[in-house]
Amino acid sequence: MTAYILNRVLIGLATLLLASIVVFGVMEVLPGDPAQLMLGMSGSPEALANLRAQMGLDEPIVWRYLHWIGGLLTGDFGRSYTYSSPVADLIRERLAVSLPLALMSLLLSTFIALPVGIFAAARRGRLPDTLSMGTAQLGVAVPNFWFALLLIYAFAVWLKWLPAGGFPGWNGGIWNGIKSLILPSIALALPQAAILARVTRSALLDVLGEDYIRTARAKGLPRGRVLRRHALRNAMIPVLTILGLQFAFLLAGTIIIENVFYLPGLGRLIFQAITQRDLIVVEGVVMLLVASVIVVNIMVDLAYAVVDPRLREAA
Amino acid sequence: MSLLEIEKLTLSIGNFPILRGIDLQLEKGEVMGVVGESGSGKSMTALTLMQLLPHGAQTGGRITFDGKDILHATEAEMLALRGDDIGMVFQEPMTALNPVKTIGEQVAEGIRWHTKASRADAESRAAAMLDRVGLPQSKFPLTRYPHQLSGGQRQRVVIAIACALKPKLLVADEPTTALDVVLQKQILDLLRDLVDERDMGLLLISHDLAVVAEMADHITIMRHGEVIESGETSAVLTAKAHPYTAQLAEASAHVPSNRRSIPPSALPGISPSRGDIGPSSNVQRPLGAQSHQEHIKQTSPVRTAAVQSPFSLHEGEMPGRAEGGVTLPPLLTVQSVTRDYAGRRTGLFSREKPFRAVDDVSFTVHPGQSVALVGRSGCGKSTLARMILALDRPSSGSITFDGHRLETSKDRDLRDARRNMQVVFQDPYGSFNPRHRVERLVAEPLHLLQTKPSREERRALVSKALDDVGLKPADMNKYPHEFSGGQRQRLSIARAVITRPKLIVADEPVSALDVSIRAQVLDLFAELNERLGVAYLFITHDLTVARAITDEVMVMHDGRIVERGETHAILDHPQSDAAKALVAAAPDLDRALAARAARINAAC
Amino acid sequence: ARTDLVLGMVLEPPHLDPTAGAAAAIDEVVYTNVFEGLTKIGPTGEVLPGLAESWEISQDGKTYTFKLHTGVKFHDGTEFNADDVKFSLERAIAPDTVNAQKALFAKIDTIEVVDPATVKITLKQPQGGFLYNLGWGDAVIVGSESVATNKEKPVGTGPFRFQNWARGSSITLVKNPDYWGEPVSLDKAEFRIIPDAAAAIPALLSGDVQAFPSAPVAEALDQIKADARLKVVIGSTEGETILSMNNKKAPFDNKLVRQAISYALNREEINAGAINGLGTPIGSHFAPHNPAYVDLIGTYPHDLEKAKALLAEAGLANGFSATIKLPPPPYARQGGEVIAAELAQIGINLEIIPLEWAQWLEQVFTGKDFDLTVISHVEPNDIDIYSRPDYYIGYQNPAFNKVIQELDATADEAKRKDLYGQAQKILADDAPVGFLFQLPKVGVWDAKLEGLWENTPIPANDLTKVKWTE
Amino acid sequence: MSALPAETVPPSQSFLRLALGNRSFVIGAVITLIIAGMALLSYVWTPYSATELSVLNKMKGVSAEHWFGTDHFGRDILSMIMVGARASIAVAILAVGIGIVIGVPLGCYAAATGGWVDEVLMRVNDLVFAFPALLSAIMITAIFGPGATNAIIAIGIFNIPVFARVARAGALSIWPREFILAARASGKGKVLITIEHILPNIVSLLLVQGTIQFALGILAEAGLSYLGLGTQPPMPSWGRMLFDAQTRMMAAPHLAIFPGLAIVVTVLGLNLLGDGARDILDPRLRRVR
Ligand SMILES: Nc1ncnc2c1ncn2[C@@H]1O[C@H](COP(=O)(O)OP(=O)(O)OP(=O)(O)O)[C@@H](O)[C@H]1O
Ligand SMILES: Nc1ncnc2c1ncn2[C@@H]1O[C@H](COP(=O)(O)OP(=O)(O)OP(=O)(O)O)[C@@H](O)[C@H]1O
Ligand SMILES: [Mg+2]
Ligand SMILES: [Mg+2]
Repeated sequence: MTAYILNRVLIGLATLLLASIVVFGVMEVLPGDPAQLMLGMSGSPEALANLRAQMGLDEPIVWRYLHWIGGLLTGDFGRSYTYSSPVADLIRERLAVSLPLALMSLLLSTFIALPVGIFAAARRGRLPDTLSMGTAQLGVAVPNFWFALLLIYAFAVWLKWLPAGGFPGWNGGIWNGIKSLILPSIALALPQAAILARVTRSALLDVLGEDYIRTARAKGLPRGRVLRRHALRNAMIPVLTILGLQFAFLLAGTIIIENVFYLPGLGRLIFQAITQRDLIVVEGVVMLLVASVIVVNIMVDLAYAVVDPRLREAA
Repeated sequence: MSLLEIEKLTLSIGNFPILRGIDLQLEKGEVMGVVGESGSGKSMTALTLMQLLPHGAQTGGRITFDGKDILHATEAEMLALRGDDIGMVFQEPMTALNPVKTIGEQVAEGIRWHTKASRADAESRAAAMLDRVGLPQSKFPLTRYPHQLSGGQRQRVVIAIACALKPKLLVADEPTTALDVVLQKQILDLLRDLVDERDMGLLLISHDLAVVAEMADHITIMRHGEVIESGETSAVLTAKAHPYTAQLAEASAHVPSNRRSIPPSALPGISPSRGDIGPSSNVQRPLGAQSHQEHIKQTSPVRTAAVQSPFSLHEGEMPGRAEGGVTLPPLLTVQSVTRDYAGRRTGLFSREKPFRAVDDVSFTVHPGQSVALVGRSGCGKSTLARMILALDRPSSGSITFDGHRLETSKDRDLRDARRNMQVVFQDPYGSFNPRHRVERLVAEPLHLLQTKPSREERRALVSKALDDVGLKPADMNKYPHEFSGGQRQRLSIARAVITRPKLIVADEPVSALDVSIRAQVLDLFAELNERLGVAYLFITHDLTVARAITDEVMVMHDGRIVERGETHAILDHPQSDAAKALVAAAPDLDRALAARAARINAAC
Repeated sequence: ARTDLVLGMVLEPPHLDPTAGAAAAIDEVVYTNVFEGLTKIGPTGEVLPGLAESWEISQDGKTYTFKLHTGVKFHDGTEFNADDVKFSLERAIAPDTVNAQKALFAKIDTIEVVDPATVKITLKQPQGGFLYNLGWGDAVIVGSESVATNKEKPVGTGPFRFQNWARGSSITLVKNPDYWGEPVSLDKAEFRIIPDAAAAIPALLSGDVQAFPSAPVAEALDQIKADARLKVVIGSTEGETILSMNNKKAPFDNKLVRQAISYALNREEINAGAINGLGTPIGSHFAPHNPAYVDLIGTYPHDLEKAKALLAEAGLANGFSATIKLPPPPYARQGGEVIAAELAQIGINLEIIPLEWAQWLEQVFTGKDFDLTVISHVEPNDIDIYSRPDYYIGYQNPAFNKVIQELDATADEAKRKDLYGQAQKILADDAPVGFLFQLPKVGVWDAKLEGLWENTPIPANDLTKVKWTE
Repeated sequence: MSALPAETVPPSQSFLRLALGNRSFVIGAVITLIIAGMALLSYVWTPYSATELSVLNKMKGVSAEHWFGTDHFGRDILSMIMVGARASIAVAILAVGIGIVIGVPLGCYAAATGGWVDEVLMRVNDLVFAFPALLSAIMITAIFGPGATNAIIAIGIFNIPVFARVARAGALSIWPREFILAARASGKGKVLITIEHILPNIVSLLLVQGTIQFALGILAEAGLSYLGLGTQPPMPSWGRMLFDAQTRMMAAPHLAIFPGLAIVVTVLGLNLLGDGARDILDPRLRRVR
C-alpha cells in the first residue's frame, strides 16, 4: 500500500514536471503583451520598455523557465504582473473561497444525489423513478448561470435571506462566510447532483441484480436495509469516480458562477489572469490544479480501497 | 402435518409459464432431493418458497410451511420467516456473498436482525457456526472477506448464513455444482450432519442424480416445470418407472460412445434435418445404438488405429498413433514447463515469493489422441492450458506444437500453430461476444487462414461447422443468447472445429451443463474425434467425463503431474494420493444406490 | 445617519498606485480619497486647489510657484512638505519612470524647493493645461518613505486611509482622523468588485451595494428606475466612442470612403443598440459637456443614398469586405454588431472579430493591424491624439497639427476655446473615424445618498462630500 | 434461460423494426428530427431574417407577428432559434465527435497495452482534465482567435479525456472476458480485438456519455459565446442568445426562456435517442418485455 502510494506520488511529480513545461510553452505562444496591457492605450514606448524590464519579460525564455521552476521548488510562485503581489498569496486567498465552495457543493450534490439515486433505483421503472430521472436530465440541460440568477432574485432580492453575491472573508465571522457561499454552492451543486444521481441509480441497479442481494434478503432483512447495507457500498465506485472528477472541476471550473456571484475564487483568478496575460499567475494556478487533480485521483483510488477490500490488496 | 407442503404450485413470469402445478411434501428431519434438467424450474420453486421471485412473477396454488400459508403471507411475515425458519443456500457460491463485507458481518447480520442480539453476541454465534462448517476462527477469522476464500470455503460461508439460526427448513440449491469432487463431498457431509443434528428439513436441489441418491430420502424429479415422478429415492431410481427418470439415470451414468462412432445424422436428437435441438428432444435420444456401432467399427480406419494404440506414456516419448504401421511424431510436446505468478507486493522493496502455478510439467499428445487433465480446483490446469494455447508464456520450459515452438514465437508467427489448435472454453456463454451473430462468432478462427474466404465461402464453412455439431445452418443468424446452454456449447465446439484443427484444448467444457446435455456434448466430442481425427486435451475435475471420452489421464496436483496412464487403469486403480482422493470422492449413482439399499436393509 | 458605504465597480484595479499604472480603476478608488495632488479636478472638470493652497504663474507662463498647506501628514505619520512634491514629480519625469502619463509632465524643466511650504516649477515652454494636468491621478504626491509599497498598501495624504484589499473581492477605506482638511462624513467605504453585468442588478436591488457610480445596467434601467429606493443618474464621461478606421489602409485612406461610412451610420440606432440610447451623439472628438464643445452632429446625417453615391465615386460601387475588431465592453460588441448591419446596407460586408483587451491592444492599438474598430477614448481633452505621429488611427493633417501645437502653447482661455473649435471642425469634416456618441455614465445609488459625482471628468469616485441624508 | 427452446425466442429482427418498437428511441428520434428539420429549414426559410436588426423594435414580448418575441436588437427570436440551432448543434456534435474520435482510441489503446503506456496516457489525461474546459477554450481562442471552429476544437479537446476515461474503464472490464481469449486464440491482434469485440461492448457506455457531453457541449458553447469566443455575430447560437439575455432576464424573460427551452428539449430528445439506441444495440435486451 505504501509502495503503491509512493509510486503514485512519483508519477504525480513527473506529471507535474511535464505540466510545467507544457504550461510554460503555451503561455509563451499566447498573443498579447502583459506590459502593454498594464499600460493600456496611454502608455508611452519608454514606459512600456521600462515596465517590461521591471517585469523580467526581456530575459530569454529558458532562463525564465528555470528561474520559475527553481522558485517553485522553494515554494516561491513568483510575483503577479498585474497585482504585483506574490502569486502564492493570491492563490492562498482564492483557495479560502474556492476550497470551501467546492467542498460545500460537493457535499450538497452528494446529499441530494445519493437519496434521489437510491430512491429512483428502489422504484425502478415506476413513476417516481421516471420523474426524478427526468428532473435530473433537466438539471443537466439547464444552464447554471441561469439557475444562479433565479436563486439570486428569489433569495437575495425578494426574500433578502442571503447576500446577492460577494464574499466578506472569513475574518468577518464563519457564518457570514458560509452564508455568502450558500447560493453559489447550490447553483454549482444542482447540475452535478443531477449527473451524480443518474450514476448512482444505474450503479445501484447493476448491483441490485447481483446474487448477494438475494442472499441478504434471504436472511430476512427488509428491502431498505438491504439497499443501504449491501447495495450502496458496492455501488460506490462509479459514484466516487464521478465525485473525484467533480471536485477537480469545482475547484477552478466555476468561472461563470464566480462571476455571477462576484466571488473571488480560483476560477476567476485564472480567467482574469489569462485575459490580462498575467502569465505567472496562470502558470502557478495551473500547477496547483494539476497537483490537486493528482492528489484527488490518489485519494479516490484510496477511497476505492476503503470501499472494496478486493482493491485493498490489488493496490 | 408435514413441515412443508406444496400443492399445485404454478408460476409464470410475464406470460411465460415456468411451473405448472408442482406437488411436494417434506417432513422434519427428512432430505428431499429435487432433480431435473437445467431450466426445469428447480430454482424457481425454491425462490417461491422464500418469496424472492423476480419481477413480474405470478404464483398460484398453495404452499404451507409449518402451518403458514406462504403464498399469501405479507412481506412482514416473510421477513420473519426468511433466515430464521427457512434458510437458503444459493446456487452460485462465488457471487452469493457480498464482496465488501466480512464473512463475520454477513453471518452475524441475520442473527442480529432476528434475535436482536448484541453485536458481540451475534459474532460469537457466527463464529461458532463458521467453526461448525469447517471454518475455524484460528484459520479463518471473522474479518476475512469473501475474496480471501476459495469457492468451497465460500460455499460453506453461505451454508453458515443459511443455518445460522437453526432453521426448520433448509433449501440448498445446487450447493456443490461449482466445486471439485473432494470439496463437494465435504459439503454434502456437512449438510447431512446438520440435518441429523437438528432434525431440520432439507430440500436439496441438484441435477446430479448420484449426489441426490447419496443424500436424499425422497426424490422429486422435475421437467418442464412439472413433477414427473416422486417417491422414496432408491425405489424411484431403481425402478425407473417413468421413461424420463430412466433417461436421466442413464445420462448421468453415461459413458458415451467412447469408441463408438455414430454420425450425428444418425442420431434423431441432433439430426440437422429436424432442426429442433431443444433439450427436450435430446433426452429422448436412444443412447448407445449397438448395431450402428458394429457397423462403423468395420468402416472406420481411424477407429481401428485407435484400438491398437499402445499407451506407455511414461517418458513422454510415446510412439505416435500408427496408421498403416507408420510412427507419427507427437503433435504436442510439453517439456519441463513452469509458470510462476509474481507474488503480491508487501512493501516498497519486498514481494511475496512467487507462486508456482505450474511446476516442471512434461508430456506429449499424439495426433488423434484424447487426453484428460484432471485435478482439483486451483491445481494449475487452466494455467497450463493457456500456455499450450500460447495465450500465456511459461516462465521456463518449452512447448512444441506441430513443429512450432510456441513459447518463443511472436504472436504474428503463431498463426500456423493456432490454425491447428483450438479451444473450447468452460463457460460457453462467456466465450461469445454477446453482440455478434453466430455466423461471425463461429467464423472467428477463419481469420487464421492465409487466404481470406469470401463471404459465400465463409457462410459455407460456418454452415458446415454448424452441421458438424448438429446445428442448423439457419442458426447462424441468431445471437448467442437465443440458444440453450447445450446449444451454446455446441457453438463453441463449432468454432473450434471450423479450421479443422489437429488439437482441441477443452477447459472444463461440460462442467456447466446438466447431465442430459452433458451426455449429448460428450458424444459430440467423441464423434468428432472419430470422424475428423482431432486430438483432445480435456481439462476437468470430473472423473466421469475423463472416463467417458479419453484414452489417457494425467492427474495434476499443486502444479505437478503426479500420475498418468491409461484412463481405466488410473481411475480404477489410482496410485497417488491426489488421484485416490479424487476417485474416492467422485459420486457414483450405482454405488450410492447400493449403499442406500444396504442401509435400508440394515435398518430393517 | 449611516456612515458606511458599499460601492460597486466593474473592474478591479491591478494595484493601488496611481502614479505607476494606467488603469482607471486605480483612480476610481484612491483619487482624492487616499492620494491628493497639488491641484484637484472638481465634479465638472474645473481645477481646484489641492495640497497647494494657492499658486502664482509668472508672466511668461513658464514658472509656477505653489504655496503648500502646512501641517499635512501622510497616513504613515510622516510629514508632507515641498520635498515630497519635488520627489514625486521628479520620479514622474525620470527617464526610467513607469508613470503611464509621462506626456503630462513633458514640459517640466525643473522643480525647486523654495522652502518646506513652497515649490517652484519651471516649464520649458508655456503649457495651457498645466494646472489641469497636475490634477490628474498620475500627478498625486507620494511620500518617499512609502512609495515602494504604495501598490499594495497606498499611503497618501487624503481623508481616507487604506484598510484592506481582499483581492478579487473588495477594497476597504476608512476615515483618516488626522486629515488636514474638512473631515469627511463617511467612516468606512468599501469598493466591491462586480464584473458581471447580470450580477450588478441584483446586487443593487438587494441593497448589498448602495452605490454603483458606473453601473453596467443600461439594459435593465427600467427595472431599476421602478425601485423607489434607488436613484438613477445619467451623466457623461470623457469617453468619445468612435468607429475607428485605419486611415493608412485602403480603402479607408480614401476620404470618400470614410465619408460614405459616416453617412451610413445611423447614430440613433447605434446608440439604442449599444447602450440603450443613453449616449449623447457626437459629431467630432469632443465631449458635449466641455465649454469648448461645438455641435457638429449634422455634418454627416444618416443618408444611405449619399453614402452609396460617395462609395461609387470612390470606385467602390459594389461595396467591399472588411473586418471590424471589437474589444470586450458591451458598447463595442453590441455597437459593432449594429454598425455591421448598417454598413451592409451600402454593400460593405464586415466580418466581426471580437477580441480580448490584450489582443485588441496588441493587434489594433500597437500593431495597427485592423480595418475598423469601435472604442471609447476616455482620456479627458484628448483631441490631440489625432495629431500624434504614430497613432493607431493613422490620420495625418498638417492643418490640424498646427492647431494642436498652438493650443499647447496657449494659456488664454478664450483663445484656447477658439482653437478647440477649429480642431473639432477639421476632424468632423475629414471624418478620420466615425463619431458615434459620448459614453454615458449610468450612476445608480441609494436615493438617500448624496454627494457622488454625476459626471466623470476624470476617472474618480470622490467620496469627500458623500453622506447619507438619514 | 439455457433451457428455453430456441423457437420461443423471436427471430432476430431488422434494426428498423426494433427501432420502431422502442418507445424512447421513437420519441427521441421525433424530437431530434424536428430540431434538425428546423435547422435545415432555416437555410431556405425563416419567419423573419435572423440577422437583420430593427433596434427600434427591440425586446417586444410574445405576439402574433413574433411568436417568441424579439431580442435586444429587435430580431425575431423564433427565426434566431431556427438559425441558432445550426451553430449550437454543429458545435456540440462536432465537439463530441472530436472527443470520441481521439479519446476512444486513446482509452482503448491504454486499456489494451496496460503498463507504463497506460500510466502515461492516463496522467496526460489528468493534465488535460486539470485544466477546466472553459479555460482551455479561452487559451485556444486566445491563440487562434475566436470563432465556431475554434470553439469546437476547444470543447472537443476537453471531451477527449472524458471519453478516454470512459472507454478505458469499459475496455478494462471487457478484456478479461473469455470471448477475448477466444479471439486471441483465433490469432487476432489487439487492434482487431478492440475493433471487433471491445468497441461493440462499450458502445452503450459511450452513447450515454455522449449524450451527457452533448448537453455540456451546447452549454459550453454558450459559455464561450458569453466570453465572446464562440459563434461570431451576426450568426446567432442558442448559447449566445442565452447570454445576451442574461442582463435582461428580469426585464424580458422571454429572451432567455425560448433558447433555454430549445436547449432543454434538444438535450432531452438526444438523451432519449441515446437511451433507446443503447437498448436496441444490445441484443440481450431486444426480447420483448
Ligand atoms: N494471474 C494470476 N496471478 C497469481 N496467481 C494466479 C493467477 N492466475 C491463477 N493463479 C493461481 O494459480 C493457481 C492455478 O490456477 P488455474 O486457474 O490454472 O487453476 P485450475 O486448475 O484451472 O483451477 P479450476 O479448476 O478452479 O479452474 C491457482 O492457485 C490460482 O490462484
Ligand atoms: N427472471 C426470469 N424471467 C423470466 N424467466 C426466467 C427468469 N428466471 C428464470 N427463468 C426461466 O424459468 C425457468 C426455470 O428456471 P430455474 O432457474 O428454476 O431452472 P433450474 O431448474 O434451477 O435450472 P438450473 O439447473 O440451470 O439451475 C427457465 O426456463 C428460465 O429460463
Ligand atoms: Mg437453478
Ligand atoms: Mg480452471
